[in-house]
Amino acid sequence: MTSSVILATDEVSKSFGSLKAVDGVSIDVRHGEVFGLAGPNGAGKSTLFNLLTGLPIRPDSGRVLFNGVEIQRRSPRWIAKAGLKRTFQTEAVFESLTVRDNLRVGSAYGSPGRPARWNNARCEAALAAVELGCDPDRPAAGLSLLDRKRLMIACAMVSEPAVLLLDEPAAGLDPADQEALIRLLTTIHAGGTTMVIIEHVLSVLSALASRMAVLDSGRVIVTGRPQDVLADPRVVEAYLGPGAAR
Amino acid sequence: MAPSPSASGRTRPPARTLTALVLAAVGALSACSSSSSTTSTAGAEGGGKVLEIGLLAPLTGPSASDGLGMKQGAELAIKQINDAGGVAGHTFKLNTVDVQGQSNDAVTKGVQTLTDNENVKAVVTGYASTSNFEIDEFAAAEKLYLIGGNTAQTQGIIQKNPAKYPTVWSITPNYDAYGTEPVDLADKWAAEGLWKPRNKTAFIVRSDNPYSESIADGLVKQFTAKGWKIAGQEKVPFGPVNDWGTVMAKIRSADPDFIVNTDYQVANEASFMQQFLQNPTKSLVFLQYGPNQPQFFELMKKQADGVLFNNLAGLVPAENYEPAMKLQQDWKAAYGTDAVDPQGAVTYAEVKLYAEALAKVGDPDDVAGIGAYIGKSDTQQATGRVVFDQATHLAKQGDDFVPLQSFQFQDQKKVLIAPDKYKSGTFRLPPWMK
Amino acid sequence: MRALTWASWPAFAVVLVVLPLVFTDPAARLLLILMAMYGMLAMSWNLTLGFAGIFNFAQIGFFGIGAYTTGILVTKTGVEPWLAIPISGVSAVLASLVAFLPVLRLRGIYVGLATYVFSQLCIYLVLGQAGLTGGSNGIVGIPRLTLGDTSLRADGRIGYYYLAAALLFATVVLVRLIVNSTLGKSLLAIRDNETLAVSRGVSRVRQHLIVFMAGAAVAGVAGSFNAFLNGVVSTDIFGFGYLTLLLSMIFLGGSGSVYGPLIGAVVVTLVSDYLRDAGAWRDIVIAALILVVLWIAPKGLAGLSRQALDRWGRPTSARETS
Amino acid sequence: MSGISVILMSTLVLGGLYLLMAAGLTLIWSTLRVFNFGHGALLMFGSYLTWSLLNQAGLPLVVSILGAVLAMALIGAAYEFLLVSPFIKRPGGDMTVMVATLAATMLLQSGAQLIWGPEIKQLPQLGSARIEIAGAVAQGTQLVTIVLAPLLVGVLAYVLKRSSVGLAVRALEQNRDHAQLLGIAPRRVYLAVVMIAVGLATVAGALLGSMQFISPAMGADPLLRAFVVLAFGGAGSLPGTIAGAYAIGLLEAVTTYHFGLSWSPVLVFLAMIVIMLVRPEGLLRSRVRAA
Amino acid sequence: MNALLTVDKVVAGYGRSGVLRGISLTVGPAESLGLLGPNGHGKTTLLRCVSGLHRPTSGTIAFAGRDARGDTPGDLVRRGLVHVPQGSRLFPQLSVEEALRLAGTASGHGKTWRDGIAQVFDVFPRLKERRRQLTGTLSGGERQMAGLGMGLMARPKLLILDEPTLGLSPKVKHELSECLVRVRGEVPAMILVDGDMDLVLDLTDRYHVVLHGDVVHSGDSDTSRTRDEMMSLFLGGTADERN
Repeated sequence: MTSSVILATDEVSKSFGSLKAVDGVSIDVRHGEVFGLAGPNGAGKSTLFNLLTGLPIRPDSGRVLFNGVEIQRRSPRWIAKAGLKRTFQTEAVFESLTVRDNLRVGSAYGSPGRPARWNNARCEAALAAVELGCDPDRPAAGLSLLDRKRLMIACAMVSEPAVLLLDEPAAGLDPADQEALIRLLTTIHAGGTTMVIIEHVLSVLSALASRMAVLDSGRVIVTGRPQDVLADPRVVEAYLGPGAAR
Repeated sequence: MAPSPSASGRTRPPARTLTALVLAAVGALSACSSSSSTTSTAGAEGGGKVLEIGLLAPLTGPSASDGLGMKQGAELAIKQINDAGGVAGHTFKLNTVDVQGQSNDAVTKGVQTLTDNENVKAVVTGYASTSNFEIDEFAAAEKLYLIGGNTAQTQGIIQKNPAKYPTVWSITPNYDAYGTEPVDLADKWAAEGLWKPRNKTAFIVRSDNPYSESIADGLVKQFTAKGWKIAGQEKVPFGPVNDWGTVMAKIRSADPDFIVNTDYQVANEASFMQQFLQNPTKSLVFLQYGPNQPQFFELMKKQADGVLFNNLAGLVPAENYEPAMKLQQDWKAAYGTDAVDPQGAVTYAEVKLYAEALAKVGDPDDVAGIGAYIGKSDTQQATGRVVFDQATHLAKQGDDFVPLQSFQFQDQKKVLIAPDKYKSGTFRLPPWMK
Repeated sequence: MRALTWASWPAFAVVLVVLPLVFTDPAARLLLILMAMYGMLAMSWNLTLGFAGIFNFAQIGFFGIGAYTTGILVTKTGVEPWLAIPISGVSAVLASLVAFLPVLRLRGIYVGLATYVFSQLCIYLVLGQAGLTGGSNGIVGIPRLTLGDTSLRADGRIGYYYLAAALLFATVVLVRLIVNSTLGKSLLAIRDNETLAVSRGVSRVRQHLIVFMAGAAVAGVAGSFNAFLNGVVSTDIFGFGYLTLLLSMIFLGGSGSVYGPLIGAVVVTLVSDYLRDAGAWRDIVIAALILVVLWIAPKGLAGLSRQALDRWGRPTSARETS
Repeated sequence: MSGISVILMSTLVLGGLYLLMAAGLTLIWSTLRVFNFGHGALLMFGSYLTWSLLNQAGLPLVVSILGAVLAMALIGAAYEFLLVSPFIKRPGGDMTVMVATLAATMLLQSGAQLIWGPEIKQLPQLGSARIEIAGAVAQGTQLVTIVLAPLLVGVLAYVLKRSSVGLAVRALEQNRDHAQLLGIAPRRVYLAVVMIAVGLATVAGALLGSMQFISPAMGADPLLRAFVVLAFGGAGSLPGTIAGAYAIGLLEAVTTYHFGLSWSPVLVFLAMIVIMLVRPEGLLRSRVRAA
Repeated sequence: MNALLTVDKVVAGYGRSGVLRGISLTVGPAESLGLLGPNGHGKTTLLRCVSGLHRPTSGTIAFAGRDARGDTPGDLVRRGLVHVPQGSRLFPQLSVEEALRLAGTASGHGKTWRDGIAQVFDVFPRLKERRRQLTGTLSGGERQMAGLGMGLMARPKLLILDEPTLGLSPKVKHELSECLVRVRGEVPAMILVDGDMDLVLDLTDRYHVVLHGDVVHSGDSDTSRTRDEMMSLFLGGTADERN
């Protein structure tokens, strides 16, 4: 059981002044699964991602284990190279680079060990994997929102990460685009990539995740299968206020 | 080298930028070369009548007022020559290059500009760089170069092999006298009872440049030789010195009989004096060169009284010396003041000297002939009688050649107090010592 | 189009070879040499300033250190002059390691302050070590480069021209190589979004150090060239004059493009030569030129020419579809 | 004994001058996020204007200085309007603004040379008061500087602390978006800040032009020192700037006295680099903030 | 009806990503409107457009009968539209009293800011205790109070509150919601955005649910159906299915 855990946190905490953003959080993510992280605004989800990748902050206490190795003191670059890749809530791409060069940077610096030789075929494969059908030599700045998200994911995937951390991938997308994204993530997951997904909208998680944790005020309040978590009155209270669970 | 082959779709920018670049370069260069060719037609064909005389002068920067003087002197001489119908069928035109703060860079650019220009037959200057490195450049380019300042450097360069520099002559003499005269005069005044030294101590301020350093070294040697004590020395960086406060503090604690500041820049010397006068010691103050410039007096006015200074190259202000009196009149007519700029006197003399040589030799392209003629000449210029020393190419120094003139400001006037041959007044105790 | 690119390098080389044969006047040759030297400097500086977005003001320092290295080597040690050129590049690279220290910890304009002060410190150190550097006197009498028995100065400095042209060509190749490499892409990536770049495994410090050193090497070689060309070195080489001159070249030409600084170098050199006798007006014209370009064409002359060529070359551009 | 008093006097004069420069730079930096490389040139121009009003328009000295401060404040407004605001919002605008202010330096310096010529000028002493403490003398302009600089900046700091305008400036420094939502118009505040900063630089220029000389390049040195002050005191905090200015003045006076004028700048700059490396936020900043 | 605020078909975004897709809504002169919906769907952008911090790409916004599109935030504040933004960074180096005074003078109530502060202290007695403290050193709840107090200082006709309880612990949240009730009593009209649905429904007359940059659902704040809809929105599936 423990052997299949690829990424785990052990009582990780982080405070900003008087605010306990992450407060003794322990989760474990198993090989090959999609793990969901949910919770209302300000619950500490993105802060937890930052702590996992060391960017730009480190935990005040607690441990982060990746493949059984403590990484909470490692540099962000080391963590990235080790195979823990993340995306950001805002659809971040390198705007002054072309689509191709975005992927090239992701491949050249993100791969563990020596990067595989960069060529057209790899670029095309990466674009195909995220169903991004645009001209690879157009600047990334001009892409639509969904295509930027695709590119961001492709850019993380091109280095073949062991775990992909996705921070609110569906934010800002209309329902049709959201559907497309969920389909895409399902395909990527089917390829064997472990994923951790932050999502505010629980319905997206229930379509993707095998297990999930709900955070509120920096603490994990529930962990389990999505359908169980959604039924939990504490989750309803966390989302809709104290009166909602009545 | 080509961009990576995979980058098939975006190969345009380099090609286009390159085209644009080449177009721009060719267009612009053709414009520039046509402009330079227009100047060359003016002189090159059939011994055309207008010759250019190059002038290296610091027109901007801290020595700008010297530069202005150099320009005025050369312009006055050229105007007089042209008005008199020119020399050997040629008239002159001045081609001035700004050497800014005398930086090697600016001087180099100026030298390149002048040596590249065929029409420039001779180059004059008061001083250009601080090391006179440009002498080698002009010698290599076989251009006539008449120089004034930094004679220690000129001597150092030329005396190794005078034959290599047939076209370079300095109308200013050796500066050795700068390093001895103030000491000798002080002793003389003490002997005459005009002044009573308390303990025969001197404080010397020098600036980090060859001119100031060599004079300061000479003074230290002379003071020591004459039984004085050096109470202290202070070196300041070359360039603007704004706050003399700490130097003053050291001077006050040394309380010397005689203070010499060899930083020749007029602004530095004026601020030195102003700050000294805030809380003066009972010392004579000698300032190297700077007070010769009219600007020193403009800035200081009454505060200048009592300051001692000297000059090896300026106009000899003696009523009985005709070339100097004539220049003074002409200067007043041209520029409205009879305070002839010392650097102006130098460039004026240089242009006149060249004109005289050209008149004798005839062909402006016979640079070697003109150089040789100048080297053997013996003329009365406004700065004194100019005869060249063949070992150093410097003008000879002495009361009968180019005299070292010592001055003191008295009652808001510049009074010549030595040598006796020309002097118009005698040394007085400065007001702060009374 | 691809063929054109392939052809553009030989074409560039041919133009460089032919230019001095067209312009035989020594004054025009000197201008060509200066354009090439400033082009080198501006292009290499733009690697850090434009592409990497580092407020690097130490480039002038590297230029000066290269010049002083050459001056000291050839006048004090008798090193073979040609050898002094690469050594000067190396010494500038070593200096760049020191100047890089502030980049480790500081960001943005603070880097600018610290690196500017680095250049100023160079002046004071040179003045302080007068025995070695000649102090405010500078180093004079640097022997000229010769090839066999022929001085590079001969025949209107044609030797210096070809040396400058070769160095410029090499610089253009180097800059293009860097800009098109993954290193170049990663620099843009860091400039666009440092957090994202780091999360993709890019090390800011490492990439910036590489480009810093590459720029310094070119500047050091340019400094060495300058020392041989002029035969003198003095502290003005670290001064404000060069700083503003080169910055105006970079921003007039366009800091966002590879060739912009080269265009800027050509234009500013020509303008300042044309206004040589205009005294203070020269700086006024150049400054006004910079401001006008900054106002109307933020991407500089290179951006302008690209726009013009785009309009002219591809009237119905289908580049932006969304 | 006189060494100490001379150093102290020097510290007060130098510190006062740097303070007038650095306070303006700090204000501009903390509100507009711009390092104004043209500040030295503005000082120089203000100094020349004072000279012109005094010698060419024949006004009394104090009136000339006030007139120059007003005129320079207007030039400062144009400066903000033409050189800062067009660029500041562009991506990478901080570098563009910096280049624009460098170009402005070229313009002002060459302009001054054209208008007033290359020859140096000087303003008369401000008053003839004189004090002597243990062999160190301060008189005229020096004395005025010792008193006026901390007074002006102190008044400025007090105004920033107490007045509504000052509150607006500080609010804009701390949270631009929220400040706008309170009804503060940033452009107007920026304009006011630049005008005040240029006014202070003009006062510094008048003092400098009286203690030393007026020349086109006179601003370069004070600007460099002001940068060091910012690094020392932490850009963006006025109390830090005050402390930093006198600290640099002291450092300079001490090193000049003991190591000479040639080595003093080296030591000052080295100190600055070391401080920037060790405490990028400024040596004095956190302590002053905590107080 | 004479609406105080009219937002009509507003489209807006940052760079190339569209956030608002033609959203329309109105607020009456004495009305309180709640906005609900998950993060990243355009609520904050809408508020920034309304208060003039962000320029919409198209559509119209009118406040108090006048087109507000060209107005700066300052113009709007002086006309009575006051936006208390999300987050509680405030002005860390200003004291509570300074911040309140600033809010009064900057909004054009320079003469009467003292009275304003007295009123704010009535609403938030806690702020009176902390008047000399720098806002940067306040606790999260106190900082929110200071932000609300600054909003009140501008004497709003319409007060816009963006996530006032974000990141607060339940206890503090409870305390703040009592303050918000008092705030509601001080202002004629209000727009409230908050993650706590109960709070929003308690304090508002009507609500809109904003999804994907548009209003997808509206209703009166007292119907119990709201909860079911919100649950299905956030949690996926309806409450019935779960029971």
